[in-house]
Amino acid sequence: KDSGSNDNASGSEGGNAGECVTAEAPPAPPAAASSESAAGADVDASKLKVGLAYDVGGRGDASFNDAAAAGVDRAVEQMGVADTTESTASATEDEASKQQRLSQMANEGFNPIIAVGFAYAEALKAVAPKFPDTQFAIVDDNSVEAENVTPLVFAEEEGSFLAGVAAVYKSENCHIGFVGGVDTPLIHKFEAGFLQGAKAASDKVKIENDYLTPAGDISGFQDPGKGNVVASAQVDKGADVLYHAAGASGKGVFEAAKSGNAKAIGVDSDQYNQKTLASVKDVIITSMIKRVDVAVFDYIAAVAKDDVSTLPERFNLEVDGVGYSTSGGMIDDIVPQLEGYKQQIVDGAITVSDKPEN
Amino acid sequence: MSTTDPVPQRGEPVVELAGITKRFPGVVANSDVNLTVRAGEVHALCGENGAGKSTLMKILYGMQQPDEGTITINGEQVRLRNPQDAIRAGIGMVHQHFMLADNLTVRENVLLGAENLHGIGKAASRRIAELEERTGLRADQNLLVERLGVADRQRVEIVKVLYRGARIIILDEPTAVLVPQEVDALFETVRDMQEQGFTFLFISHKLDEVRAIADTVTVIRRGATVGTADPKRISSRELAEMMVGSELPSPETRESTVTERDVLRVRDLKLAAEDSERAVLDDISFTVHAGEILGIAGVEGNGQTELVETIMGMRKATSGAIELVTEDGDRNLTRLGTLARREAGIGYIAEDRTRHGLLLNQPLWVNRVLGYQTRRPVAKGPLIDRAGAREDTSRIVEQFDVRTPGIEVLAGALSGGNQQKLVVGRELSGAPVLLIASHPTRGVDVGAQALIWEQIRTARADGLAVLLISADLDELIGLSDTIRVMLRGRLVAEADPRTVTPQELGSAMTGASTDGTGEGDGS
Amino acid sequence: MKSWRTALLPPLLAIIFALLLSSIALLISGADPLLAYGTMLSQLTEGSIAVDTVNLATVYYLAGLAVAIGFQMNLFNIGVEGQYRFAAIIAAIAGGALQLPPVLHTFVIILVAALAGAAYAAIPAILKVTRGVSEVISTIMLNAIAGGIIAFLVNPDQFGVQTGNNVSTREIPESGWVPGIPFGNAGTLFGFVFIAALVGYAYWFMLNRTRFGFELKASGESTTAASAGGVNAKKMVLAAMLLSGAVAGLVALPELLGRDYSYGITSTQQYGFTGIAVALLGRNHPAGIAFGALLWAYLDKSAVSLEAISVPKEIATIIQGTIVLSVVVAYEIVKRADIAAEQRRVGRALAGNGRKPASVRDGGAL
Amino acid sequence: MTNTVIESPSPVTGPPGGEPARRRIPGWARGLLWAVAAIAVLATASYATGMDVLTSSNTANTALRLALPILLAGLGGLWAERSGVINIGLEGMLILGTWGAAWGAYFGGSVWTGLAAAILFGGLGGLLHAVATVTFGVNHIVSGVAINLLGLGVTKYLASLIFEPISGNPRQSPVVPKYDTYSATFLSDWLGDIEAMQRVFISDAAGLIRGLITQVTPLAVLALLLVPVSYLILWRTRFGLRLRSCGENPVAAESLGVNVYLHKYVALAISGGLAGMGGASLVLLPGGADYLENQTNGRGFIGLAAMIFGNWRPGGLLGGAALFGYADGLQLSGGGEAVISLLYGVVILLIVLVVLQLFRKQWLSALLAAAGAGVLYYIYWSNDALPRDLIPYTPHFVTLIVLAVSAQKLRPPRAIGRRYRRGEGD
Ligand SMILES: Nc1ncnc2c1ncn2[C@@H]1O[C@H](COP(=O)(O)OP(=O)(O)OP(=O)(O)O)[C@@H](O)[C@H]1O
Ligand SMILES: Nc1ncnc2c1ncn2[C@@H]1O[C@H](COP(=O)(O)OP(=O)(O)OP(=O)(O)O)[C@@H](O)[C@H]1O
Ligand SMILES: [Mg+2]
Ligand SMILES: [Mg+2]
Repeated sequence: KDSGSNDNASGSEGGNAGECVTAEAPPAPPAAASSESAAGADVDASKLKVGLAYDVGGRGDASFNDAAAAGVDRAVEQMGVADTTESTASATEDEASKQQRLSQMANEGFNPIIAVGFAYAEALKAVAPKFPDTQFAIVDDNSVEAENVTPLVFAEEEGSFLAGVAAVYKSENCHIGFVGGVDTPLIHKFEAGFLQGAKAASDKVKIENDYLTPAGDISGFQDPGKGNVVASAQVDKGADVLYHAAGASGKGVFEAAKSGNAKAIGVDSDQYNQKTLASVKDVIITSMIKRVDVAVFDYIAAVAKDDVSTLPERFNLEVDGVGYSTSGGMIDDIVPQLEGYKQQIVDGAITVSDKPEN
Repeated sequence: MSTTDPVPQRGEPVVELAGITKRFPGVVANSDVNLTVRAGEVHALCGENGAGKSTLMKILYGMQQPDEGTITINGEQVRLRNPQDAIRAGIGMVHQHFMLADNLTVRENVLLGAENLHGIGKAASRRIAELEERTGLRADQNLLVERLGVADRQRVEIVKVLYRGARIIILDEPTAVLVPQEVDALFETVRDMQEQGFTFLFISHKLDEVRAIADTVTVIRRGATVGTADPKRISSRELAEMMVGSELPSPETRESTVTERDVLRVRDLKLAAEDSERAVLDDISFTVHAGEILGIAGVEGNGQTELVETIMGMRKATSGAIELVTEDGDRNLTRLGTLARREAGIGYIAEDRTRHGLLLNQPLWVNRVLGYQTRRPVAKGPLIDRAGAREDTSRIVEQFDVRTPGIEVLAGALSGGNQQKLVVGRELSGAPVLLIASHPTRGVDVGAQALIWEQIRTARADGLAVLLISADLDELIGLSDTIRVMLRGRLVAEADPRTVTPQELGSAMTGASTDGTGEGDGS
Repeated sequence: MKSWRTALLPPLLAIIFALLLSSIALLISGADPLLAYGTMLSQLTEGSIAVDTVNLATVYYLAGLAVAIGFQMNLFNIGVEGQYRFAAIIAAIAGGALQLPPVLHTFVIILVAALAGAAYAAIPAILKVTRGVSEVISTIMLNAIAGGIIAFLVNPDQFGVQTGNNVSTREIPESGWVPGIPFGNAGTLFGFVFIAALVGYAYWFMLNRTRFGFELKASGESTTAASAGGVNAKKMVLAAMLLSGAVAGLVALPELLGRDYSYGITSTQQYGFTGIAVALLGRNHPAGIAFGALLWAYLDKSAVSLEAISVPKEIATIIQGTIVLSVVVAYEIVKRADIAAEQRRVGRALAGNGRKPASVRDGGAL
Repeated sequence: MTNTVIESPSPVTGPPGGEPARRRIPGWARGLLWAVAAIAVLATASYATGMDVLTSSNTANTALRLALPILLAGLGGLWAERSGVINIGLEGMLILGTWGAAWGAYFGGSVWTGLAAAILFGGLGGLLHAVATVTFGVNHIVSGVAINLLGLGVTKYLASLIFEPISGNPRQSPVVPKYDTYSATFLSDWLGDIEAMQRVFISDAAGLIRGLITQVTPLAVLALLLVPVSYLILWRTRFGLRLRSCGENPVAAESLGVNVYLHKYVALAISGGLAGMGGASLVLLPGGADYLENQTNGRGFIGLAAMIFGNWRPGGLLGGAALFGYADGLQLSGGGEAVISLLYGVVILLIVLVVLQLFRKQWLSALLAAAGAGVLYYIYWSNDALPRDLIPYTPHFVTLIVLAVSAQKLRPPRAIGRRYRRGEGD
């Protein structure tokens, strides 16, 4: 029987952390109070009926759908939203079903209606003009140009940049890896930021970079087995910190990291605290957090105040729309460095590209 | 021996069927049939197609349940709910259509369902080898059944029955596909076993065979027993009259209508087996003249099927030429497809009507179109002329006495004889110059047989050339103007139908004689 | 010939049975079946559901026809899925790149789609007739590969355009669209509905009136009998597969030319598989397939409304599965009853004729 | 004129066209031959292109894991189709198996209860197929399609009913126990040494074998054992003989007292159970998912393809599953470069084919193969990476190419897909 895990990748030869790091980290700014959005503190949203249209996966997907749900839940709790409804897309439904979902909510008087996922972009383009008095928001897309549509987009690349930095700092072999779920522009942002961050911290780091499935084949987000194989291969090649943007397939990445004595970085939410990942949480050193919940909450608050123009154009590091988690305490030692890079990005000293080079 | 039951005394009744009635939707297959079979006898059953012989036997074998009536075996009344019951009662059946799984070995086919008797190991092999010896089967037990010829398949069927320790053996039309010598060998085996106390129920349409082997004959007509007779004291003609209430026809041709005009010329035809150099057809040359019926005799599997299919263009000849002479002059068919050959004026009665002749799930009139889909009156340009097809089908039904309630009936719902009449009618409708008739009356009862022969003869008188292949040597001798014998893919001998006997022909077909039937072969 | 009873009774029985079964499932999960069905029914008149149902059914209808053509020839074309997606991307790229006058533009796009579908179907067809590769395996493989080809072609490095986080082909100019019929608030009916109906009619005509259709059916029923009748089985395999592919090529067009105007990574998949179910439900008959497509589309559409009353929408999938199974079982039972009746009829007719024993004189023997 | 009567005339022992029975190599030896040939080709390619990953133990290990669900689904297909029933409902049974595995493992607390529940659930799917096809004579494909739909619908429904309250997610089960892995340490180390020596062929073979004996789960061993076990049962026992006879000629079987319905029912229950096991292998292996909606992702269909690929024989389908798993594992762990070097292997294969066909004087197919080899070699030579969108489909391409190259002499059971009714035979 194999004992718990293999110990061939033991870290003794890697020397102490930081050997990989070649660039000096920018100085950390003085600790600022975390801007946990205070927007809703005294807003009354009791007149609002919020509709939530999920993408495939829906509530409970431990990913962005779930985060959106959390945002609404908090709005109900703190601002007293009157009523909510939700509905989830199925993997094989046609465009008209998405339109139907949105129209149905609008007809039933829900306002605002939040569409979760860029897959709703086309549907929203068709539906929004028909309901000029209803406010819509769409997560992860800013291509819909309509008066009553508010885009809620994120600077995933900025958060991923910090993940790249953390990976370099925590890598013993100076070799890290990225596993993308599906080869789409959205995931490219994660990849691009991660790569740029890693290279900013070290000019000798080796980076493995793989996708599970090409664009259009969403099984890449649902196949932990494949994630495991790809991540194991990366570990075998020497990578010892893996960052994934692969939805449910990420579980396989964590397991590969665990059995290969490597570390991993989660995505979207604080995966260290996720129930379904309890068995592998000790390898999750941090997660790149995308605050869909904050964005949704802020959006509802803004609608309640009847002024959506106050919302940021992009939820980025500056507004804490993206960030990183420290649960588990495994990156406590490098928080100053990360804060330093963060400040540089916020200040504009570093611009993070949302497209991978080449 | 495998059976430990007391062997009933010779002459005692072993099977008594009393008042058996079996109804199928719309048909009464058996009505109040009574039959007594005595130990050690060969009891023949005769009757027209669809008279209910097979049904009766299936009832005895437990495959069908009678609606009324009782079955008594060895003096004990039994209920046979399934073949297993019948096997236990010592009954075995060789079916009209082989009940063999082609993709299994001889051994597996024999063992199937009887694994408990001798296990599936060495003991079983020994027992099978013993039975193979007794029945004259000389095939390796591990050979796939699909590699066997018909005679050997028949033997496998008998081995199967014996292996189960049957003492009462039903043979349903076992001789339909055998040549006389094979029939003789089969009868030899039957007689041997009869000596040892086996009882046989024997079904055949060939009345002389019945007279040759049977001790008793029971005639069934339209599901009911007509009577029982001693075949030694009754002539074939009388027997036939019992069966159909009428005279026995014979396939004789008298005045020759052969002309000098060539219709089909086949020269040096050669066909190699798939994936090998071995020739299935070698050096075949012959000519069929207008008004001539050229008969090809041969044991099944010697290349007749391939010859026909090569002439029809369903197989591609390796070398050689096929020419058809029509009113428009010579046409070289060698490179044409099947449809073009049909259009050139060939009619084709395939040997297996259900596989090659008919679409069983289509109405009769759709079947009329098959093979003629480019020609009037069933087609107009790229469209099918449905009215024309229906009309012409009605004509065939009328003219060829196809017994059917209508032309919208599915072809599969007709009895075999009526299906065959439809096929013959269709193939004679396109004003063909050449008719290729493979076993045109196989499994068809005497009445339908006579009709088909008559139609062929009439067409011949009008100048039709016919290439006739048949396993029924009486038919072959009676109809043909010339007979050629085919052996191992070659035409080895020629015989004159006016003088040759079936036995001589049979010898030539098996390669046993090089004399008597004309030029010999070299093998 | 066939009475309305034979044609309509089985599906009705099946639907009732499926509803009963689903009710049990609903009750277990604590939902009220009547409310659920009521909601599904009432949806029909609300918003654009009715029109959407017809629109979606158009897509399913084409997919069903494509599958049915293969079935006629005993070919199991699982590959409609890959063929329609391949054709969709090619047609979308071509349509977006071309500048042509209105009707011609549309026509060219349809032609390209049909050709592309046929071309993709040609691969399994050729593999089958030349190498004997089972079309079941090859089309399963090609379905997957089509996904890769689409990802490759739709990549902005090749022919794609990125809008937001989505990538798709360039939008087809208006001259290439098939205008729909607006019903105001009730939505817009795809103009392609009529083209699909035309295709359905052509399918029926081809199968029942033409020599080609006859040969196809004959070859499908019995390769051996057909080849003895001069029908080349290999040619028919090729023809059936190409034709099936060509119709499959049209599957995505109602949406592409009537609503989306571009094809991308979020475009719907799986229509090909639905087509199999729809074809089977419609028993390969053009009218039957239309019925199956409408039913299927309706169930899909009404499923969306179930969530509003917090009923698990998987119920719709369960209903669909149950219907497929119970429809065929019901057909089977009715068919058996019919065959028995037919046999009785034949038997009576023969008895009426006086099934006299064959006589030699009947045959007019010498 | 003489009347010669011949005692036992049976001049022909086979239909024309049938070859004089060629001497056949036993099945296991042919399998071994194929395996050696495959390793030889891979070793050459690996040596020539310098890509060790082609024959590394890691690749073999991954291949085995990826092949498992396919293998089990394929075996399920084998049992069903040998009894004469087409089973395209494998996908649905696989899905039922995934749900059952998670349910059994979570509530039973052990992987074995999970496996048992998976087999049970898959088996239920198989039985449903039996009721439809055997009892009601429904077209086998229709029933299969329906079962795929029902498998999906029912598991989704059950998951939202039972898993959601625990996992908070209707599409996922809570964490369930996983199988432990075992390694044959001594052997594995020894093979590891050989693998490291980098000797052509020997090291390659060592690498591949080593991958198969390290970190093995009991489920994998069980699945692999089921291949010979299936063979033995189907071809060497009376039950198997009866079952196969139902697929070849049910009427004949019936006439010999075989209960055809019963055998088909049993075969389909086993078929579903095996497919269910395939589902379990997605859920219960370390590194795998727990129950996750849509996780089977068409593997049932691939299993069916593997079975047809293997000509309805256990050894052949093992080959098909292995080929697919290998190509998939290679593409996932080695990426584009590895696939390129696999291309090199295919070129070698094609060249062998060209020589063989020239030898057999099959000019046309030799020419085609040569052209194919040329094209592939050009791709190999002119690229160092293939379009990355196509790489994930390497196993599909490989399967197609191998099928097109190897002459297809498929031999489905004779009565497959046909409706059979008791007492309707002639
Ligand atoms: N399974 C069945 N279902 C319905 N009718 C049947 C069935 N089997 C036989 N019949 C009917 O019973 C009649 C008797 O058939 P049977 O096969 O016993 O005839 P037969 O005497 O053996 O004829 P043949 O000489 O052609 O073999 C047939 O004409 C047919 O109408
Ligand atoms: N399995 C069956 N199901 C329904 N009807 C059958 C079946 N078998 C036979 N029949 C009926 O039997 C009749 C044909 O019987 P059968 O096959 O015995 O004819 P036949 O004259 O004996 O032909 P042949 O001698 O060529 O077998 C048809 O009318 C058909 O309706
Ligand atoms: Mg009969
Ligand atoms: Mg009979």
